[in-house]
Amino acid sequence: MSTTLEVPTDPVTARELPYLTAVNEALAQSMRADPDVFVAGEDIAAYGGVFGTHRGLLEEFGARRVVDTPISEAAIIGLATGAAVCGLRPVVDIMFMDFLGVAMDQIANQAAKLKYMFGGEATLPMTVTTWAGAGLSAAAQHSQSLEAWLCHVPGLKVAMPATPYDAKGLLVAAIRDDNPTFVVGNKLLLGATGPVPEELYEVPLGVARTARDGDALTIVALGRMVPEALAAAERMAADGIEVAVLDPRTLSPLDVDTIVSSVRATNRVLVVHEAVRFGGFGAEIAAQVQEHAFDHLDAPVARVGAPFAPVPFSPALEREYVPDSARIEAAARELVTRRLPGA
Amino acid sequence: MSTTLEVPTDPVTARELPYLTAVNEALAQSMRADPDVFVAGEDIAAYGGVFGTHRGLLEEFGARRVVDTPISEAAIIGLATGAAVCGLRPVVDIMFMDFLGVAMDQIANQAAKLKYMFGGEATLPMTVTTWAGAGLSAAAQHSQSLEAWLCHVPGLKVAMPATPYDAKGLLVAAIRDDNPTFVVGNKLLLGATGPVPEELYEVPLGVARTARDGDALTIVALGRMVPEALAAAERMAADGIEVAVLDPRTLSPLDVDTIVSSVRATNRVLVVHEAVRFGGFGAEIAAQVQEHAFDHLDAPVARVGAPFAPVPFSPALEREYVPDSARIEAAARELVTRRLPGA
Amino acid sequence: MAPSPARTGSTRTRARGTRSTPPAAGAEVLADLHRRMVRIRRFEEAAGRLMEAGSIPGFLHLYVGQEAVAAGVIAHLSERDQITSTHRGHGHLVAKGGDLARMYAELFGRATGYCRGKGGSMHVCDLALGMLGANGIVGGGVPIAVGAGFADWYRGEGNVSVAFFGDGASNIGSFHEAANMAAALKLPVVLVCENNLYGEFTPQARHQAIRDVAARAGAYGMPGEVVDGMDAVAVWQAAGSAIARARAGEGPSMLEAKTYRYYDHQGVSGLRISYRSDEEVEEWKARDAIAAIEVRMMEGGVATREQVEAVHDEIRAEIDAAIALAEAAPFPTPDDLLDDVYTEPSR
Amino acid sequence: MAPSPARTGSTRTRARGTRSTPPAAGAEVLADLHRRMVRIRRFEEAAGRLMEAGSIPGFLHLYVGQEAVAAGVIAHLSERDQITSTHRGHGHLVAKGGDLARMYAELFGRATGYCRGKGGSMHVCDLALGMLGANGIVGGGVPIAVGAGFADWYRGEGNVSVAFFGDGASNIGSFHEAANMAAALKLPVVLVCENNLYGEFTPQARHQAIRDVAARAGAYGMPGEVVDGMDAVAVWQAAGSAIARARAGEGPSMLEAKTYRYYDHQGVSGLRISYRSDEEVEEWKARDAIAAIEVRMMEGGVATREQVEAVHDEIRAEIDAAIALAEAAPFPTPDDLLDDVYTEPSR
Ligand SMILES: Cc1ncc(C[n+]2csc(CCOP(=O)(O)OP(=O)(O)O)c2C)c(N)n1
Ligand SMILES: Cc1ncc(C[n+]2csc(CCOP(=O)(O)OP(=O)(O)O)c2C)c(N)n1
Ligand SMILES: [Mg+2]
Ligand SMILES: [Mg+2]
Repeated sequence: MSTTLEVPTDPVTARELPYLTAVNEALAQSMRADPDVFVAGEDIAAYGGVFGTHRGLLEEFGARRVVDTPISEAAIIGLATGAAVCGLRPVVDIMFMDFLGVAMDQIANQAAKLKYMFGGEATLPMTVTTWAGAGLSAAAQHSQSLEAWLCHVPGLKVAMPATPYDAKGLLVAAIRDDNPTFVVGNKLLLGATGPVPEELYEVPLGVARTARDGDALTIVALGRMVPEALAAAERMAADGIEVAVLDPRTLSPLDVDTIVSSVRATNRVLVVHEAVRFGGFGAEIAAQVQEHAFDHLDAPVARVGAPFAPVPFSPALEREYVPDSARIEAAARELVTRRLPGA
Repeated sequence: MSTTLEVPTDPVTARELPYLTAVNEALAQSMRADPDVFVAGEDIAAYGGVFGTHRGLLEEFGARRVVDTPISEAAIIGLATGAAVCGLRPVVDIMFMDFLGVAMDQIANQAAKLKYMFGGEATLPMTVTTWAGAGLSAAAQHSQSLEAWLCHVPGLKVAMPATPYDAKGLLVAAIRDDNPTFVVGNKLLLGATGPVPEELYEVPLGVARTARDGDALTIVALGRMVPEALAAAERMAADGIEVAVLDPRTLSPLDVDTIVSSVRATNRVLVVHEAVRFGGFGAEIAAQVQEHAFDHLDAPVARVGAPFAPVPFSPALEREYVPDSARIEAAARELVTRRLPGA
Repeated sequence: MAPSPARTGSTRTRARGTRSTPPAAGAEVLADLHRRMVRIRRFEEAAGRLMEAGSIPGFLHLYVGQEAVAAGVIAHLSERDQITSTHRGHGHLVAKGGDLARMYAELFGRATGYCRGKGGSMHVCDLALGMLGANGIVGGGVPIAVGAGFADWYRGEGNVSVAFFGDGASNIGSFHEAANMAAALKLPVVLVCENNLYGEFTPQARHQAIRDVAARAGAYGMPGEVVDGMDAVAVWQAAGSAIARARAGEGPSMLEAKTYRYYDHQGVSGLRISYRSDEEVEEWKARDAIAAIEVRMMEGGVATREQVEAVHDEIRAEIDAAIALAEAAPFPTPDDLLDDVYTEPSR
Repeated sequence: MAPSPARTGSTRTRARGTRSTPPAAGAEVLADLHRRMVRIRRFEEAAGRLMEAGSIPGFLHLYVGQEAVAAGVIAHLSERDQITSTHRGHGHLVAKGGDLARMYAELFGRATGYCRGKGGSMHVCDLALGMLGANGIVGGGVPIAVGAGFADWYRGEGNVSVAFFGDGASNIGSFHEAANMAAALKLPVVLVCENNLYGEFTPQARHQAIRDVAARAGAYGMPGEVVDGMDAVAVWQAAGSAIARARAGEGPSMLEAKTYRYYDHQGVSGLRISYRSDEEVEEWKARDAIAAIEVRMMEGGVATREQVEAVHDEIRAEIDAAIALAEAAPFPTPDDLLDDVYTEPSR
């Protein structure tokens, strides 16, 4: 794609939109801007997507560019891959992130690797939207956050927008990017509102956002954990503890520099994601932070994530399972009170 | 399964066997010991497995217990899952670990989660053998080490034997374990020889092994990186630097205690795996080590892994890509010479 | 698409010589099918109400309209025969003799539920009854059924395994791999497609270029048959021969039942867009399987209207009792959260 | 299994009215098919020798024996038509006009290879020629071909996309999903099964319960045809009508060519066990496609023996030159290692 779109300078004057509408607008505006962009997925045409993300697209762009597919996630990724290699700019939807398993070969062995295996000859300007996250009593197969699988695959980019502003801007950037890029939305965020400029704009991939400044601790939070971390930070601020909250926005490539400079100032860091903690992407962040900011750390990098179990169905269990602002706050408070080694 | 088998007390008197034969013996002896054990996979019956791991099994146990399957990795895992739920003890083979992507849903959403989703009712005594690793100019789709995907999935166990002794013992343990367990072998290790007792024995899952003692540094190495780390350690020993080499043997569950106690003695740790470093399982080990041994670390936990690219074909590139003892040694020497913070 | 009896009930491909005239369904069979169907219907309608009332969290895919399929197939199975199910799985468990109180308790997320509250609607199961679980992944259960069928074959005790799946599911890779594997290994498996004409909101014609999913049977070298899924007796007859074939070691078969779900894909109503016409829904409801078998029973002198009503009353009472029991049950506690991830060694 | 001409060449299912008598193959067509086949054969035999001599690292799946399929299908395609290939992919790239020196260079792992040494035998490709790559994952290329076919359909310029796959690959999920999707979306795609009777070392009868993979076409609602894969003209004729159908917007078709690989699954020989009989190999070799077309050309007066020999000589020289060029080429350097993972913004 051509030039980077400007990031709007005055987001304050922007309209307030729900995350869902921001996604929808990113799709519609991208399709208006580029006739090579098409969308495909299960129930995204006539039905507008089970979450409503694709509403109105069929009516505006017609059945050639808004394509209902069979329930065939592997072929959906293959459809995107083949079309992208041939120069189109597909944006395909995998309804729940949990379904990645069905398509993992096409994702990791085909889309991600074609360019490299072909010595650079191929270009794969494709985007996959998918919907992660627990909290809806949707049980173990409809609630997962599997970004760690994708981040371990060279050739893919992975974004995880936490705000409506970023949902639009990162999706636009993904669509305009020439690499297979996953935009991992969160089902529980779809109703969250925030300022969203009307124009077509990009939030650049690979640039973290400082969601909140602070000096006592840095929380690096992914996706839906960003608002939870902010809530925890607010409560701590009431006690005079100012916590910085960083939102990497893109996990691969990861903006390590922004994280590390924050940690150099706060000397303590807590990494938070909704995914299972063990083997989660937080481990990579933790490993890099201690590597690059070792001499600045006053305490080990702490992590909050889901326990080592599938997502349970019963609300009575699920609320114990999914990390939230209370659990973040507890971990954060423990971290800021930890004494220095030897002190 | 019944009681734990004894770990042979005097492995020194054992025969020397290649890793390949150790695997074969584990399969044959397990089948002899338990009529519910069967093996299935692509070309494992008449052909004996493309790597020879299943040679002779068809002749001894017949076509009911040694089953050639179509090229259908998802159904191979499903075959194991359904048969295991019904009380058999399947040992299925996924020829190259790279093919996991094709079966990832059956692995992560079905086999791994059935027990939990069913509130504990199901038991899944199934084993998957699979073959990882680069170094054979097999290119990007036949050379990967994807253990990080599996380790992030609650419900699975993951073993990665580095010696013939462990190849037999861990595979026997996996077969006798009542959970879906992956035994990830390495293609380049198949010819490596070492002592292997004749009797049926288990190496318990979840117990790390100290492959070498040392006080200057702990190297935690996975799979084929264990012999590479040992080679690096030997060279450093010539300079009077004694490096401990730990082989976790099982990645999930991970024997954190053994790693942490070693680190408490050496104060420095290097984690090494063949997989891509970014988002690899080494990040989890690094994150846990700095968490549990923070006050003992004289340097950040370092990691050696493959760079962020698919595995290249040309030997000229592949040898630059795959971590080896030289790269391990370089990282290890850098780590032992790193000054203390503020020193 | 309107229901077209001419399209259903006809046999497409069939194994040569494996079957003669289907056995007639006697009074006992009719009563059995009727009772299974009514239990499903009442279970599901109550579940729908309970969801609307807020007692059931998460997703709920109701089986109402499709009862003849579960009843007609499962009537042939013992507890030693296995089934795998789908996201729309309550009907299969009810038909297999599931404990209704434990089912409701699971739907409510209670500790006494089939999955101790961990699974919910999409994962109800009863391994003791040979019900290997509903499944949240479309097509996810089919390979598992083949694995169960492998165990049956391995043990050679004449048990069979049945996989239920939808028209939409017939497009996913796992279905294909499993069907082919069952055929290649000649396993005692019956693949039952519940073709309710839609995968979610997408009509069959948009998701596949064939009319009969059973046309896929030939692709695997197994017999396939299309049956009227609104006629429990027809399903019972066709399933009987497929299951007998499997038990006899003659390998897998595919059975496609043309059927219809009365409610929305998920939940009861609240359709955002109307993807099917009211007429279509009404036409199918006019062929309701329960109403049809009741007419048949009454016209055949097998049961009086009062006897039929009595079944409904009895089941209603059973349902009420089950709901009451489930509603009184405790929720799981945080202590349960990390149980059941692994089987601990019994050493 | 002995080759049985009676089994091949016959049409199984065919779209009604899409085709009349196949066009006769004139002298030009015969010469073209012959040349394509000889180039593949000579390329592969040299590759086999080079591997045995140690110049080719990694895996090498030779196409020898199957030349009629690549030649007969690809003769209909322009550079704007796309193909996806398999692990046994050299023949497809040679037939599509691949640069032999760049192919050898890739097999040798040199910087001047098609993939700059990053892909090797299993990933040779030439996007400019519409060859979207060999593929190391069985069935991996089929969905990609459907994606390419989607792009053709999207642009409406009459281009088509062809997926080659093996008998073994027809059992994997991605094949099924892709075939169904091509049919549901009515894309200009042709699915060409090269049934060489084995998936690795497993005979077809053990991996599927059908004799003709083309029997699967009906499962997707597309026409399927079986053709003698040792007869380049027959393949050319059958492929011609499937491709014409796709170009005309009538949707996908499946073509199954019964064929045979002369060498081992991987490499040249060195079979650990004999999974096929010498007789079987000899019977198929007796029907060699190149020998057959040469007889046909000579008997038909289209070419003299000398002219035929001249083709061989010419191609031998071309091969020798390509090898020499490739052998002189440099290996990639460590600096190249991390190139080509991502497309950098051209901003
Ligand atoms: C692999 C996968 N893809 C998509 C979904 C979302 N989904 C749930 S039910 C369903 C439709 C299934 O259609 P069908 O198989 O016909 O069953 P029906 O709902 O009609 O009973 C879809 C797409 C899923 N659960 N799993
Ligand atoms: C998903 C996957 N499973 C298994 C393999 C290993 N493998 C490579 S080629 C092959 C046989 C393929 O058979 P077929 O499709 O008939 O092609 P042929 O080799 O006969 O040309 C197998 C099993 C693979 N590459 N990918
Ligand atoms: Mg349906
Ligand atoms: Mg083959």
